[in-house]
Amino acid sequence: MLLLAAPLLAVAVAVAASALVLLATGNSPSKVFWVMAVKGTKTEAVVSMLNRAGPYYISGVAVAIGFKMNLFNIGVEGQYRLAALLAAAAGAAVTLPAPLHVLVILLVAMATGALWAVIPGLLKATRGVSEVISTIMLNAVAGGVTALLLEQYLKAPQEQGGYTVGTRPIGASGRFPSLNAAIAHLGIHLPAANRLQAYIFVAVAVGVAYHLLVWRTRFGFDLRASGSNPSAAEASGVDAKRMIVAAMAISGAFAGLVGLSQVLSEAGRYTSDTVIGGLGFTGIAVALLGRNHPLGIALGALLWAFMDAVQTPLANEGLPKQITAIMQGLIVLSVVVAYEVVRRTAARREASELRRAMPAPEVVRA
Amino acid sequence: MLPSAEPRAPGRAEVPAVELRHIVKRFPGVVANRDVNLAVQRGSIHAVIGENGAGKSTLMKMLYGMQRPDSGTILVDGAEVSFRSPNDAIAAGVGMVHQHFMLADNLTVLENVILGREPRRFGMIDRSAARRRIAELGATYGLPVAPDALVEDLGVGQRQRVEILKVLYRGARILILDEPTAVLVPQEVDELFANLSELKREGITIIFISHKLDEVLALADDITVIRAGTTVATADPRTATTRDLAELMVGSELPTPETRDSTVTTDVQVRVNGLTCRSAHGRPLLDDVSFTIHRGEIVGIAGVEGNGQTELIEALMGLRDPDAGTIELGGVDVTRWSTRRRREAGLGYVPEDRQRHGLLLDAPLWENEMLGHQSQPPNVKGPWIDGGGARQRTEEIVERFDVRTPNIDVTANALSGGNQQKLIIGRELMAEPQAMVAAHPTRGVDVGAQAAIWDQLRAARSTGLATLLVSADLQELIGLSDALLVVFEGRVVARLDPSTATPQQLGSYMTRGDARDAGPAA
Amino acid sequence: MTDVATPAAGTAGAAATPPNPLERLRALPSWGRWLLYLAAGTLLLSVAKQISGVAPLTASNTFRSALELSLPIGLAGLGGLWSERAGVVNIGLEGMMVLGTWFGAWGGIHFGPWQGVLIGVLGGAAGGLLHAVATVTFGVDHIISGVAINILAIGATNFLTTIAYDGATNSSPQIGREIGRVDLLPFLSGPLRTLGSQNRFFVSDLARLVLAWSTGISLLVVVAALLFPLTWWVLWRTPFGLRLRAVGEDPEAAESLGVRVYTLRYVAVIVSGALAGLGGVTLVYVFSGQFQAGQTNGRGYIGLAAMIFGNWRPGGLIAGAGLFGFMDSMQSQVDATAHAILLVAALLFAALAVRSILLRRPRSAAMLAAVAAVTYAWYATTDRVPKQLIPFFPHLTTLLVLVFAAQRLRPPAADGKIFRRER
Amino acid sequence: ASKDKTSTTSNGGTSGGTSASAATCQGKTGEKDTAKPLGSVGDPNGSGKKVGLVFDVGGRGDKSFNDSAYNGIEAAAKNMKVTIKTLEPDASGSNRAELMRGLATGGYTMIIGVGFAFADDMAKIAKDFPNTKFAIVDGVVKQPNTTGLLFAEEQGSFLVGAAAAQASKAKQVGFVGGVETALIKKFEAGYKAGVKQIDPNVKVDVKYLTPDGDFSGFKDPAKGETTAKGLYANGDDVVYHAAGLSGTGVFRAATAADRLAIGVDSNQYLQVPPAQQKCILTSMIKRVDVAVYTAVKAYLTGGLKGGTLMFDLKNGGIDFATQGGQIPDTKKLEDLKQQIIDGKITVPTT
Ligand SMILES: Nc1ncnc2c1ncn2[C@@H]1O[C@H](COP(=O)(O)OP(=O)(O)OP(=O)(O)O)[C@@H](O)[C@H]1O
Ligand SMILES: Nc1ncnc2c1ncn2[C@@H]1O[C@H](COP(=O)(O)OP(=O)(O)OP(=O)(O)O)[C@@H](O)[C@H]1O
Ligand SMILES: [Mg+2]
Ligand SMILES: [Mg+2]
Repeated sequence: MLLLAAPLLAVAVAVAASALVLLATGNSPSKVFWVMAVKGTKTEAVVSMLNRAGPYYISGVAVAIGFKMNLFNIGVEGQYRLAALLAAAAGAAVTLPAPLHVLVILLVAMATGALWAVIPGLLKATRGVSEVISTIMLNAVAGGVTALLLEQYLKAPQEQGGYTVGTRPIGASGRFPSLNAAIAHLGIHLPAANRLQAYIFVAVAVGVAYHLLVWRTRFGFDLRASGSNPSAAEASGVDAKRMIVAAMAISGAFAGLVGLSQVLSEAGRYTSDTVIGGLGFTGIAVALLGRNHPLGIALGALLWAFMDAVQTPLANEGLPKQITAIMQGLIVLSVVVAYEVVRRTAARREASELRRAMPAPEVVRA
Repeated sequence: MLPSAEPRAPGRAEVPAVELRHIVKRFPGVVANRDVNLAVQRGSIHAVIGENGAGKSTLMKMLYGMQRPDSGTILVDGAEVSFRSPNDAIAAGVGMVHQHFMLADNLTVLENVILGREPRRFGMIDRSAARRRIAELGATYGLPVAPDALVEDLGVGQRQRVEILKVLYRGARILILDEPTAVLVPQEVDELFANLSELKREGITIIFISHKLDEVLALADDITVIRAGTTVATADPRTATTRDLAELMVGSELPTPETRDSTVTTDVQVRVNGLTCRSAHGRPLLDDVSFTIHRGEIVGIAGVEGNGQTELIEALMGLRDPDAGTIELGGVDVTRWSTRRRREAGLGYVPEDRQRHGLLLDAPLWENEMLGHQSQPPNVKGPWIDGGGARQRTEEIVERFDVRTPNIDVTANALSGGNQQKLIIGRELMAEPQAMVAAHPTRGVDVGAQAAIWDQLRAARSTGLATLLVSADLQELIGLSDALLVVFEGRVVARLDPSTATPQQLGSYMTRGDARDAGPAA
Repeated sequence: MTDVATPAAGTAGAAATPPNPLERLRALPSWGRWLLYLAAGTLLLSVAKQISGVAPLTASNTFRSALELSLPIGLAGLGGLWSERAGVVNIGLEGMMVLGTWFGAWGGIHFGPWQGVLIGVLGGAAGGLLHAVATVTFGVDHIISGVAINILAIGATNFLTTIAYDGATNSSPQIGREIGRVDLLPFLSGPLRTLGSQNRFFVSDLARLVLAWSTGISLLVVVAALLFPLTWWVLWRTPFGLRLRAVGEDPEAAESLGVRVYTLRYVAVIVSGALAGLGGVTLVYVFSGQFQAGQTNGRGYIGLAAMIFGNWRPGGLIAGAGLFGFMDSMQSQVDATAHAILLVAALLFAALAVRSILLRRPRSAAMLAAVAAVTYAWYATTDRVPKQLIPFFPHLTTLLVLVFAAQRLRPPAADGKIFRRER
Repeated sequence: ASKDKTSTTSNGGTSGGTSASAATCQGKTGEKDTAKPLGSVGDPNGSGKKVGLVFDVGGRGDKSFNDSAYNGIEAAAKNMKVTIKTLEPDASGSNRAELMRGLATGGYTMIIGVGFAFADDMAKIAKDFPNTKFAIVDGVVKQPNTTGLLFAEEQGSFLVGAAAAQASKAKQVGFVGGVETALIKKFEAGYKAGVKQIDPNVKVDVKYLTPDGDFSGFKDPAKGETTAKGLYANGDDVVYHAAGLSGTGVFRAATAADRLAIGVDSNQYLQVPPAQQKCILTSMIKRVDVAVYTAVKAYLTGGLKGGTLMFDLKNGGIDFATQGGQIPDTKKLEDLKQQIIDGKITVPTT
């Protein structure tokens, strides 16, 4: 119960704090929150939220895998950009039956992400280079490599007067359909213009894979052990160096999937606008919000996506949409503070339980 | 600095240096101290004893201002004090050497000593003044240190010295020593005791906590026994025996690690041949070490810490690549095997630092049970973890090895040190290893738990386990081992028969690599 | 870079092996050593210029830009150094820097340049304070708090922009008034200029370096640059610094000696924010003259990387930030110059290889020599580099130096660990 | 001239040092805006029709692209009595489609997207809302209800290139592009051609701040300044920037080096602090306001029928600024302008 109360309380605190900010700046908090609550739960906003949550979730999982063994993969950013480009190019280059085509694209993305992430893994394992530095540096380099590849080898011939540089479009068999038709069977009819993307299933699959891998396999045990106590893990037979490389590879493989949502759904190709930047950093926040737990990350991703999605209705109403970014920051902080309070309470409880299980010594009175 | 010229009155009429009255301290869910009363005479050495978790350290931390009592009064030199921080205690002349070293590894000895009381010159640290003061103190009390050495490069004995210097530097007249001898070898203990006697002569009051009852009897002027958070008795060291003390502490008899009958067989289980490890600079850490362990045999390794024991353990466990030599396990050369493979081949491991190398403190007990055995049944099925199997095994361990815990889902850091150790011993023995490396299996464990662990090691031995026992406790080594090796500077300098070896003889080999004062080696 | 490279020898191994020339360097006072490295770096550039004939390699402008580009990164890194030396990981540097840019510009527009600097620094310090409250008082994971601060800072400054500057959503107006400039070596500048305009090997280059760093230099740059030695002095020479570092190494031990761990961490993290804020302020005052969203462009993270590169020491940090800034300055030049970077890099790796040989690290030396050779071959066989890659030369060089110059990173022992006072 | 150049480079081109062989800042300062207001008396009455506009990332206050679009739609609201709404996407531009969709469902019958980044999204949404008219600045969308508002940036760039070549004494000029997109390359191509037109011996140094995909190049003044400094130190005495907000750095570098710079999109002479005005040679003016205004007007008169509308020198959508009086030979430029309008000169786009 306390575990549920904590995030709720945290959101309430964040709302209160942002209300103060709004008041102080001459805005009406009630209006802003009314729009968030009413417009933010309308179909369009919910569809937008769900479409956004997928990539956030995958990015969160990619970061969380690193965190599980105290590796800080700031490099998701570069990994997904490069992966999205190569996967989109590969998808455009081949024509295969539908499920296979999609699978090939996803696999290319995962392989690319994994390979790019293995670089900092190897540098850390063999040369002791901090992955914080190397992933920051490689993010920048990935941008250059992506631009180079696109410009030199992968770009589609340009339309007259068009300035958008992108890969050639992926054939229909390689794309994800919108879910509107499917959920119409459930009685929910979305306007044609609001397409619910099927990519959310990839996110679900990633979540399931993450859970099974980390909590149900030997590998996952080794991973968590290395994160919890590296020297004990090593003494238990975990090869620390291989673990670093493996963890980075898996993190990168998931990261590779982050950027494909738009590519495989709406756009059907890679352009620098379809694959937006910053998802890697969002992933860090989302993973931290969700405490690296598969469901927690999902909640974090949805919350984050909600805050992003309500920017549109807020803007439409002429209200300060920037407040959502402030709220996001506040939520991250207040959620962890709330968790901390819960943690302390739980620890206290555990200690007293432990004490009760011990034989009680007699009280000596002077 | 002190009115040391004034002789200590033989009677006990004068005001005690420290008096604790009706001290109560609760932690969430735990009453660490309940109604503690203690009086320490000026210029005396006062021992405080009690089993693990009795509340000794907590009491001392309150006297040192690190924690505040819930109720009760503290008097120093007859005046009531209320310490809000160690600063206040230091100002009142109280100093404390903690149970666990309180030294910053990456700072120098000098920096550690002066921290918080830095001599200044033009706003800067006056290093030469500090150096002078440290040299002066070292000379006065026989505690020489190298002020510019990094603490991480020091051995435990030297660190202990730095800790005491820290306290003296602050001008302490009341010195608290919380288990100062736990990590020292006999020679170092002797040295320390000589220093303490010197301090006492200078008029300094010493409060001394130890689990080693012989020491207590040898050193203390007064003894107070704490049980379950309260003072239950005082004892006179001139008349009491270790047996009496143990009974006062735990209400039972003092155990001994006496080996009963030999179970040594002729099958060689472990064979180490010419094992050599060098440091990054080519200095030998292990130098041509060879020995065998038979099934049913315990081979003890004696040595001052830092003479190659750690490297030997690491090499055996596959945590360190030897530069030369071979290791055989059950007749198979495993020198190039990974740790995991050795573990799977039946090599058990009780690490010297249980929290650092043996446990996942924030994981539940049943996951800790898996650690080191996470690739073997009952913990796994194929690539998948078998939670049910692991939990069942954990329940068995808790049952058989008397691990005191409410359930197996609490995290490991909820257990007391002794219970953590029992869990580790349990998980290693339950896996039915062929051979085991046991490093300091009873370090920091109270007498009751110590006896239990000894029993279990002996029981495993009788079923054929080959054990390498590394310990700083000579009593334990002599009592448990079937054969004893002494290491010095990475070499095996003596092979002794524990039934004839004496602690003095061992100590002599350990400190000098030969046995000039000791009798002939076995 | 010495600190990165300081061999593990010195203690035990030194006696066993005969001393090498590099050991003798350690006898020098640290400022002397650093001047020597600076001269060596300049020499390397002189050689590269001599071979390639690319004048901008040692042009005044290159040195000046290198200084100015390193500064924001270095200040962010210095902020990281303060915080992490006290045991608090600060990934929020980027956000604190953003706060510095916004408040620096705002203060500059409304009150005047130096007031603007102060307000910007206070803005950064406020970010630091928030980080301190979260991590020290509430025991929040340092990374979470830092990430939250980065998000908050960007959101808050965007919001403030719309409020403060009617209609604009992303940038402020120009500040208008600038910070004064000074000549640090007024009497030497004449002769230096003469020397610099001649074409003597090394000497002229050195003259231009001194000139670029001493004439017509913004007072803000001078003040900011002085903070590096000041930090070193405070943290390594004063009782306060010893306590602060002790808190980062072992807070329990420090606490047990009456050192106020919480207070010191607060001070350190607030100073950290202030320094990162100053980094943002320099971006505003030295470069754009206004606030612009996204202007920091990841420099806070680069600063953090430079600090790690420098092994949590001011000297090493300067080396890291300087290397990055210099390469950044080089990549901004015309393509011929950018191509000559390859030669500079090759020489740099060759120099590091020689160092490794002297330190008797044959593997390292062989690898460095190989990298030097490959880089040189690249230089010799091409006359331009792919232009998409040029902007990433600083990143690649930083990475390669870390990979091939064997290092022994030593973060403060309690860095990132949450400390809770016993009570 | 080439001898002068070598001497400049060999002494390292001390920044701030003046060299007799390079153009320096000699402009006048403090001139007022001379642009004439949008619209004319004959403009139709929109009688409250709803027109929505979505800015490019960066939004209002950029004193360039977006502000110009805003001026256009604001003038349309004033002169033609349409109801307007302007929106701005989030920092990553991830909600462009949502904003347009919101306008379409909110009864806005004409929607303008500012920037080519809208192209892919607009193609989809135009299909979803066939009865709404769309217009995209700098882009082409193949839908019957979508009109592309294109500019002949190469023509304006050609003219400022010619001005640069005239002003350059060192016979060496520079170009700083913000992000290496196809659009900015068009600026580069026109500029180079203009330079060559005046003097084929003038060298053009080209630098981009970031590669395509990394849009930070449009908002990193520090990079802009360092890069421009590099160009000036290399001996270039005129630098043309097409780098958005990073251009402020270019102007600062020009002032510090006492050399000339060319602005972009709007008349940047009017935007820089007075101290920098004397270093603004000219600006390549791209009248996004005109394009937006014209599109609204066409919409009201039923003239918005898909395809593209081209804005160029001929219809005043593209121009160059003369404030500050620095252009050595304005007559020559007017002459070239006329030749382009007459089709006698065709400016390359790549
Ligand atoms: N900070 C704390 N929070 C909660 N419980 C504590 C804390 N410190 C000590 N305790 C509990 O108080 C009791 C007394 O602990 P203390 O450390 O004083 O024992 P001790 O007599 O020194 O034992 P040992 O011989 O093992 O050192 C134990 O149950 C311990 O778990
Ligand atoms: N080198 C020293 N040796 C002995 N006593 C010292 C030494 N340096 C300081 N003291 C004494 O210790 C006391 C406190 O010293 P100091 O002023 O350095 O600490 P503080 O002010 O309490 O700590 P802080 O600066 O953290 O507030 C003073 O009585 C001072 O005389
Ligand atoms: Mg204790
Ligand atoms: Mg003081």
